[in-house]
Amino acid sequence: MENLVQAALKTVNFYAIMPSVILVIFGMVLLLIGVFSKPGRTTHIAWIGIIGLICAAAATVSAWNGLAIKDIGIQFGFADQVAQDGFALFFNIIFIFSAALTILMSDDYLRREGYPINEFYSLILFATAGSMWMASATDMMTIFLGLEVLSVSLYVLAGFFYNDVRSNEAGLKYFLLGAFSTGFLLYGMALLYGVTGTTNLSEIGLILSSQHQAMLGNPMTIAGMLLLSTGFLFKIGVVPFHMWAPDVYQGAPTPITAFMSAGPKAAALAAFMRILLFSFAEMQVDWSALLWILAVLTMTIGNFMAVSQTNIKRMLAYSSITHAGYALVGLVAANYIGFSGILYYMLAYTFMNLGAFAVLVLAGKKGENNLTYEGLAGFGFKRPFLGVALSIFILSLMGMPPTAGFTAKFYIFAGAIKAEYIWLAVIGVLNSAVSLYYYLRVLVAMYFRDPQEDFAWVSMPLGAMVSIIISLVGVLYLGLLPERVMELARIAIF
Amino acid sequence: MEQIYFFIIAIVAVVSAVLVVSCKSPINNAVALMMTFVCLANFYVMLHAPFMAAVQIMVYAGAILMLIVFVIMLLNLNTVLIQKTSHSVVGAITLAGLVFFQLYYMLGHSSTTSIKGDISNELVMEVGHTQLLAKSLFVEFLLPFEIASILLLVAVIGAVVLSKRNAAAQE
Amino acid sequence: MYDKLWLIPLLPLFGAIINGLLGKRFLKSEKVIGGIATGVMLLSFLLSSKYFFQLLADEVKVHEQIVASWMSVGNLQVNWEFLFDPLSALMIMVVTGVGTLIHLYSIGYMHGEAGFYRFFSYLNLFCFAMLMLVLGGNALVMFIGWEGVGLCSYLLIGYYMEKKSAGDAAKKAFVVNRVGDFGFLLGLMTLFWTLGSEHGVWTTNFVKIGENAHLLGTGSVVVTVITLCFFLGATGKSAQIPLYTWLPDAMEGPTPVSALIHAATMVTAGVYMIGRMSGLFAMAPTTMMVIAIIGAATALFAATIGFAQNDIKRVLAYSTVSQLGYMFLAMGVGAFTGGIFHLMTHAFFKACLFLGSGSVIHGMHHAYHHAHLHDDPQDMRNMGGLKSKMPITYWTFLLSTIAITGVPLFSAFFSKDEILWWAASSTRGSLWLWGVGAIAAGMTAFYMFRLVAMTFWGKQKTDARAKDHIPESPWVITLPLVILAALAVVGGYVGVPHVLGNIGGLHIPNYLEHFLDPVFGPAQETYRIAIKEAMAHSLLWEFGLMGASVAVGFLGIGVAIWFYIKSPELPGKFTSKFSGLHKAVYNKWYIDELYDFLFVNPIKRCGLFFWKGFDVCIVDGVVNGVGRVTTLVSSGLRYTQTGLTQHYAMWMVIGVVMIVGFYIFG
Amino acid sequence: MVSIDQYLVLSAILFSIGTFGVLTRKNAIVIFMCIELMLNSVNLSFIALSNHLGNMDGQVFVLFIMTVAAAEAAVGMALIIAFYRNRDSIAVDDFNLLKW
Repeated sequence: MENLVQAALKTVNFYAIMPSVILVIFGMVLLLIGVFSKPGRTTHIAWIGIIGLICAAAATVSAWNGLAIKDIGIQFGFADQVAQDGFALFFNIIFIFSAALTILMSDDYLRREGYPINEFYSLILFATAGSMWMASATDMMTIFLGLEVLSVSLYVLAGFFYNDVRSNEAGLKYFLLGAFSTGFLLYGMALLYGVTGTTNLSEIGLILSSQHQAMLGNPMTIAGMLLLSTGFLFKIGVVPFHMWAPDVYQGAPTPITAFMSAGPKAAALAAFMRILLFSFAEMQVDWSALLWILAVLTMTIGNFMAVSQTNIKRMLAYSSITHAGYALVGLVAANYIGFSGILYYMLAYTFMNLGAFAVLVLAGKKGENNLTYEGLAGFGFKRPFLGVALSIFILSLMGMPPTAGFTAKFYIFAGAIKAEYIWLAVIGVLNSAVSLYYYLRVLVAMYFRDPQEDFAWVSMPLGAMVSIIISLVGVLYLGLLPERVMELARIAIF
Repeated sequence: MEQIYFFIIAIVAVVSAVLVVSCKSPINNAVALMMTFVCLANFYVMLHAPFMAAVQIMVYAGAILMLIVFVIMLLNLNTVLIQKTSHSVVGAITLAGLVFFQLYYMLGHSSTTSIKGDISNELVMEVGHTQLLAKSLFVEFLLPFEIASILLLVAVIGAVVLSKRNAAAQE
Repeated sequence: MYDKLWLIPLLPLFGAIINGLLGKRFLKSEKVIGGIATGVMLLSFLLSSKYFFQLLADEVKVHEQIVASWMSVGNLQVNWEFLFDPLSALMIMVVTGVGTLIHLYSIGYMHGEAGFYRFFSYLNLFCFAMLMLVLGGNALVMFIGWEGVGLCSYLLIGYYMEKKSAGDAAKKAFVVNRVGDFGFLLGLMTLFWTLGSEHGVWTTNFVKIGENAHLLGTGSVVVTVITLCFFLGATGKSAQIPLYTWLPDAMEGPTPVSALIHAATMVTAGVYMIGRMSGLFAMAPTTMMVIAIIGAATALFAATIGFAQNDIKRVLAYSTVSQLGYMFLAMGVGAFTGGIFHLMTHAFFKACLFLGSGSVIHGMHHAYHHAHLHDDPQDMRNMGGLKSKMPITYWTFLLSTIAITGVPLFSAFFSKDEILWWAASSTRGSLWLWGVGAIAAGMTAFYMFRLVAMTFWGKQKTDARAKDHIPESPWVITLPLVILAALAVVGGYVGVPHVLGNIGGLHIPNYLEHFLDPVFGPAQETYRIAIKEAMAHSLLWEFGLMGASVAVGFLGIGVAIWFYIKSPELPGKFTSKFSGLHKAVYNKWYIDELYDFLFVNPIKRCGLFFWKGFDVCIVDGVVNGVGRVTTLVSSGLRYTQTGLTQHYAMWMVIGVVMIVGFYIFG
Repeated sequence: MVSIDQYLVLSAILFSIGTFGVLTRKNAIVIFMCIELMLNSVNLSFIALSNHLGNMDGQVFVLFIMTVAAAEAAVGMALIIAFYRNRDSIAVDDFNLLKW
C-alpha cells in the first residue's frame, strides 16, 4: 500500500490547478464564515468572495507568466488529467470576471428579493472552479466531473428562490433536461472509450490519427463524437438543444441568468473546443459541416424568437442563444483566428451581457415584473448614468463600433472569411442586422417613451456600481484598444 | 450456461425497465427500477467487477433509490398524482425506436479498438478487483476523485439551501 | 505637419462628454452649454482651416496618419488612422464650418427647450462621428463614423420624444440605415476577402485599396458585386431610391438637426464614400450606370413629390433627396469633382434654406403661442406675406432659392451645370441622363419658387389673431443665415468651368478640379472617364446644353410665379381698376381655372400619386412588410417554446436522431 | 462466454427504454428514475467495455457516474420538494409558467 500512496503523491501538482484550488478553499471559508455571521448579513461574505476571485486571478496571471518565463506552451498535472496552458488560463480569466461581476451585482439584489443567504456565494465560487476544471481538463473524466460540479451548482442557483414558483420551475426544468443531456453525453463517452480504450483526450486523438481507415470511418467513433457533442451543445444552448435556455434564464434569479449566459457557456465551449482539437482534429471536416448548420440555425432562430418577446430578461436569453451561434462560427472556421476569436468573443460577451444584466438588476422592482419594455419607459431620463450604461451595453450587443461587440464579431467573421466560409459570415452579418429589431426596442423604451414610473426604488449600491463600471471599462477597452487582449487570445491557442 | 444465465437476467432487466416506464404508481416504478439495478449488479459480477456490483447495490439501490422512495412517501404521491397518459406516446415510441435502431446499427457496423490493456480476468482473480480499481482510481484519477468530493459538497449545500423554508418570511 | 489632426474630431467629442455629463446638474445655463458646444466646433473649424490652407500650399497632397494600432486579425492590421487629402480636407471644412454656424443658430432656436444640454451633447457627438467618417483612413474607422452618425441621427430625430411620430420616424431612419449599413459591411467583407484570399492583400486601408483595386479586374463580376453592395450602403445613408423614405420623416427632428444632418452633412456620406473609393467604382461600369440611373431617377422622382407638399420642411426634405440624386448622377457618370462640388454648394444653400425655414417656423410658433393658437406652424398654407415681417430671413431665403434653381452666376449654377454637362458628354453618360436632370432642374425651380411664393409673397394667410406677432429672429439665428446665404451666392466660384472661365480673357481657373485632381485624377485617367471626343471641344454643345438647362430652370420659375403670384392677384387688380371689364376678369378667371385643370392639378396629382402611392404604399410597405413578416415568423416560432419540459426533451432527441442518423447513414 | 456485443445491445435497449420514459412520463420523479435508468445503461456499457478492453478506466468512470447520480438525486429531490411546496404538484405539465 505504501507504493500506492507514493505513486499517487507523485502525480499531485496543485500548481497546475491553483486558481480553482483557491476558489474551492474560499468557497469553504465562506460557508464557515456564514455559520458565524448573523442571518441576513451577507455583504462581507460577498466581498470576501471577491477577494477570493482576485487571488484566483493573481494565481492565473502568475501561472501565465510562469509559462512565459519557462517558455513552454503547456504543463500537465495529476497524471495528465489537467493541462495548464494559455487556453485554460485565458478562460479562467473569463470565468473569474463573470463570477466577480455576478457576485458584485447580487448582494443588494438578494436582500431586495428576500434571500440573503451566504451559500449563494459559495455556490458561485464552486461553479467557477468547476468551469476552470472543464477548461483545463485533458481527460473526459475530469471534464465530466467539472461539468457536473458546474451543473449541480447551477441547478441549485437557478432554483435558489425556493419560495418563488418561477425559480423552482426554472431549477427543475434545467435539472431534468440537464440530467437527460448528461445521459447522451455519457453514452458518447462510453462509445469513445470503447473505440479507443482510453479516456485521455490526447491519447484518443493519437489513436484516431494513427489508425485512420479503421477508426475514423467507424460508426462508433462518429456516433460517440456526435453524442458527446450533444451534451456540450446543450450546455452552450445551440439549436435544437437550446429550448431550456429561455425558460431557465427567465425564471432564474437575474444575476444567475447573467452568470449562466457568460461563464458556464464559455466553460462548455472551452471543453468542447479542447475535445474537438485534441481528439477529433482528424475529423474536422465532419464536425465543421455539422456546426455550420447548427451555427446558422442558432443565430437565426435565436434572433427570430427574440423579436416577439416582451420580457427583457427573456429577450436577453434568446439574444444569448444568438451570441452562442456567433461564437460557433469561430469553431466552424477552425483556424487559429476563429479559435482565438471565440476566446475574445466570450470575454467581450461577458462584459457586455453582465453589464446589461447589472443595470437590469438595479432597474427591477421586487419580483421583477416590471422588466418589460413598457416597464423601462423613460428610464434613460430618470437615471441618466444607468441609462447611458445600458445603452452602451445594448449597442455593444448589437455590434456597433467602437464597442467590444463590434471588434469581437469582426474577429469571428474575419476567421470565417479566412476559412472561406463566406456565406456563413454573410448570414452572421445579416443576423446581426435583424437583431436590431429587438435591441432597439430597449433604447426606444428608455429614451422615446414618457416615463410611467418614477423609478424611486432604483438605488445605486456600491457592488452593483462597481460591476457596471468594470463592465463599461471592459466593453470600451475591448472596443477601442483590443490589440493586447487579441494578442493574448492568439497566444492562448495551442 | 453463462449465455443462458445472461439471457435470463437480461430479459428480467428489460422487463423491469419496461415496468419502470409503464407502471402507474411511482412506488411500483421505484421497485421495478430496483429490480433493474440488481440485474445490472449481476452483470457486473459476470464481467469480473465484483466491487462495482457491491457499489451498485449500495449506492444505487441503497442510497439513491431510498432517497427517491422517501420523497415519494413524503409527498404521498401514490395517491396525489394520478398518472395521465401522454398524448405523444406514438411519437415517443418512434423516437426511442429510432434511437435504438441507430445505436444497434452503429454497434453492428463498428469494432472496438484492438489495443488491449494488461488487466486480464486472471489478473483480477489473482490480485483482487478492489485493489486494481483503487490503484487506477488513486493514481491515475486522483483529481476527478477530489473533484467528486467537491461535487458532493455542492450537492449537500444545494439540498440544504433548497429545503430551507420561508427563511425570508421569518425575518 | 498635420500631427494634431486627431483633435479635429476629438474636440466635438470632448464637448459632447462635458455637456452630456455635466450639462444637467452643473452647467445649467443655456449660454454656457451652447457656448461650450459652439466653442469646440469653432476650435475644430479653426484647426481644420489651418490644415486646409497648409494643404493648399503643400506639395504632397495625401497624408496618412496612424494614431494607434486598433486590432490585428491574422495578416490584417487595422489601425486608428486618418487620411488627410484634398477630399477629406474639403469635407471637414464643410462639416466644421456649417456645423459651427448651425450650433450657433441652435442656441437661439432651441432656447427654452427642456433637454437643451442633451440636444447640444447629441449635436456635438454627431459632429464627432461625421468627422470620423470623413477623416477615417480605413473602411473600419469610416464605419465607426458611419454607424455613429446613424445613431446620432436617430437620437436627434427622436428628440421630441413626447411625440409618437418622432419616435417612429427615428426608428425608421435607424432601421433603414442599418439595411444600408448591411450593404456596406457586405461590400467591405467581399472586398476584403477577394483582395486577401486571391491576391494576398489583406487590407481595409483606402489608399491600399485604391492601389490594389486593379487586381480585381475591370468590369469583373466581383467588382460589380462589391461596388453594388457599397452603393446599397450609400443609398441607405444618402436617401436614394429605394431607401429614401426615412428622410422626409426625419423632419420630425428639430430644424437645426434637419439642416445639419439631413441636408448638409450626414446624407452626403454616401456620395463621399463613393468619391473616397472612386478608384474601385471606376472599375465597375455597370455599377456606375446603376448609380447614374438611380441618381437621375431619384432627382426627378423626389422633385415630383415636392409639388404636393404643404409642410415647409417636407418640401425641403424632398428637395434634398432630389439634390442628392444629382450628386449620385454625377458620381455615376464619372464627374466625381462635380458631385463633390455640388455636395459643397448644396451644403451651403440647403443649410441656409432649412435654417431659414426654421426661422419662419420659430416666428410662426412664437406668433401662435402669443395668440394661444394651436395651428401647425409648418403649414405653408397658413403663411404668405412674411417678406415684410422677417426681411433678413426672406432675403437670405430668396438668395438661396435662386442659388438652388441654378440661376446663372449663383453657386448651384456652376455645380449643377458641371453635373449636367458631364451627364450629357461623359464617356459614361448619355443625353437621356441629361434630359432627366434638366427636367428635374426645372421642377426644382418650380417647387422652390412655389415655396417662396406661398411663404413670403402674396397676402398673409395667417390667422388674424397671430399675424401681427410674427417677429424677426434674433441675431444668433440670422447671422448664420447671412453667412450661409453669402456662401450660397459666391461658393460656386471655386469651380468655374473652363468654358466660362475663359470668356473675355478672364482666365478664372477651375480651382476645385485642380485641387481634387490628386484624388480623382488617377481613377479618371486609368479608366478613361472623360468628355467624349465629339463634344470635348465643341462650344456649341457646351453652351447649348447650358443654355437649355438654364432655360428650363427659368421656365420653372416663371410657371411658379405665374401660378402662385401672378394669377391670384390679377383678378383683384382688374376688378378694382377696371370695373367695366368684369367679364374679361371672369374670363381670365376661367383661364386660370383651365390652367389649374390642365396643368397645376395634374402636376399636383402626379406628386400626390408618387407620394401616397409609391412612397407611402410601396416603399414604406416593403420596409414595414419586412418588419411584419419578421414579427409574424417570430411569433409563429415562439409557439414551439411550449414551456413543457417533455417537448424540449423531444426536440433534443429529434436533434440527436437527425444528427446521428445523418452521419451514420448519410 | 457472453460476447461484448450482447452487453452493448442490452445497454442500448435499456437506454432507449429510458429515453422513452423521459419523453412520456408526467411525474418528475419518474422522469428522474428514467434518467437513472439511462445512466445505468451507460454504466453497463462502460463496465462491459472495460472488461473487454482489459483496462480499469471504464470502471473508474462508473464510480464517478454513480457519485454524480447520487449528487444529482440529492439536488433533484430537493428541487422537486421545493416545487411541490409551492405548486402542490410534481407533474411536468405544471411547469408551465415559463413559456413563449
